[in-house]
Amino acid sequence: MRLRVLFFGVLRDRFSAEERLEQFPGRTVADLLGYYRAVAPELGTLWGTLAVAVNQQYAAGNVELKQDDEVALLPPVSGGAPCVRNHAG
Amino acid sequence: MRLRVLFFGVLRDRFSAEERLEQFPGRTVADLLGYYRAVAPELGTLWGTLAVAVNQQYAAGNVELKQDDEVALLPPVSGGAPCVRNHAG
Amino acid sequence: MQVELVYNVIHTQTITGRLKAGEDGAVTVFDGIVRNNTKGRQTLYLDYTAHKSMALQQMQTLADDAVARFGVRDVAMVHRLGRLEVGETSILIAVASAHRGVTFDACRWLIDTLKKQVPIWKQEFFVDGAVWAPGEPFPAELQADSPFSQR
Amino acid sequence: MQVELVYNVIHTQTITGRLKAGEDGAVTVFDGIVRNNTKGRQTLYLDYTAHKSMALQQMQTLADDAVARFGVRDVAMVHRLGRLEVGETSILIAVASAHRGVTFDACRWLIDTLKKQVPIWKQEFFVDGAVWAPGEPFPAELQADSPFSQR
Repeated sequence: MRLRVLFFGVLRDRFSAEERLEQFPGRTVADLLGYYRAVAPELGTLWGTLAVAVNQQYAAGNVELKQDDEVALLPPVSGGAPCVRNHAG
Repeated sequence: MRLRVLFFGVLRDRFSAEERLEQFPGRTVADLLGYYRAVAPELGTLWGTLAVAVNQQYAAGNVELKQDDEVALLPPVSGGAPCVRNHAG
Repeated sequence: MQVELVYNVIHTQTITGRLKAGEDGAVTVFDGIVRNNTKGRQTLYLDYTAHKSMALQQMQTLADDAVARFGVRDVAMVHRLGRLEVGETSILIAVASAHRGVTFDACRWLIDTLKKQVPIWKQEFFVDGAVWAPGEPFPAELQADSPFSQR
Repeated sequence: MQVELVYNVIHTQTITGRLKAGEDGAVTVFDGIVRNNTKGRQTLYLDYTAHKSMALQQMQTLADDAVARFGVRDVAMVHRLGRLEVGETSILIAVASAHRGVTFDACRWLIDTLKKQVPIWKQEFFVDGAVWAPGEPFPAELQADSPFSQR
């Protein structure tokens, strides 16, 4: 199936902002994550921390993808106030 | 002894803002409260809710007064944000 | 540390702008404003009076205590006195620090404590008369005839 | 309810001024600002990017939830994107209501929740390079391969 895939945050260092995937061989969100993990295994543990949004909604691994879905790969977010992770603030 | 007595809040409806007490017959903060309570018994339960400041410091009933002290009679305070007493806010 | 009693409009942005420093990551601001009603009774305006020298001392002590207790970097606390119209700011408290948690905690502690012990009083004017706001009871240790206050 | 992503300077006073209504007695404001350092490393500037359509939807949902959960009257939430200098506001959250307790609670809940789930990312530029801020781990139910997320 055909998908529009968006990459954000640190993924932009490895992928372009947007990619059109003409022939995605899988079926679910988990399949898509596996597909890109195989493309960039060097990102290591980052793959286990991602969220995925399908058409702007957070989606679990077992969600089924449909033709022309927009799928966004989201690293842990860091908007808001500039606090470091391991602080009380 | 001679005292400068200041009145605030709802006490201003009954007393002037400032009063010079030339010959106060008592000794302590509690004596002074008793003196004014006798002057205006119609204020009723208000007398039991007051705080007293001697020279800008909160003072308990047993604090001894000295010549020329500034003594302020303070009803419950209501500064800050305009919230009513019996609300969560 | 800006601690003031003023008779004119409180300019939030000026105060918070002056407060911020490079190492701050968070500012929490409490803005207390004159409501258009009290228990459904329509407010025309308010009049705030204070025991000014004492109120300033108390506010300065609270600001110092907030820095010591919560470890925040700086505090601004400005209370307005005199006649205030509906919608105007009566008090502004701003707390700046590197991290946000303590700025929320300190800001809330400051307004809660100010309302109990800083000698400022509010008279409310309605279409049909005026009343002194009842106020919050003093903490027992501040009350003159409290059995707990035998210091 | 003002919920926005902007590329220019956030004007606190304009936003809070627009937010206030006659029945409000309290506004609590959280102002998140760009610090001059992260763990002691000197920051030159930041660059914020977002999944914009999704971030706006999420922020709107959070604002609606805050009103429902805390019973506050209104919320404004504005996040800035693009390049920000030290001392500039990256996020402003303002909550207005008749009473102050809920404005503190709602404001804090909004910034805490935004930081965990609104898709915005920050790249930090230092004198000696740039890094993507590590971010907060997603709540388990939002993570794609979490065992808790089998919805």
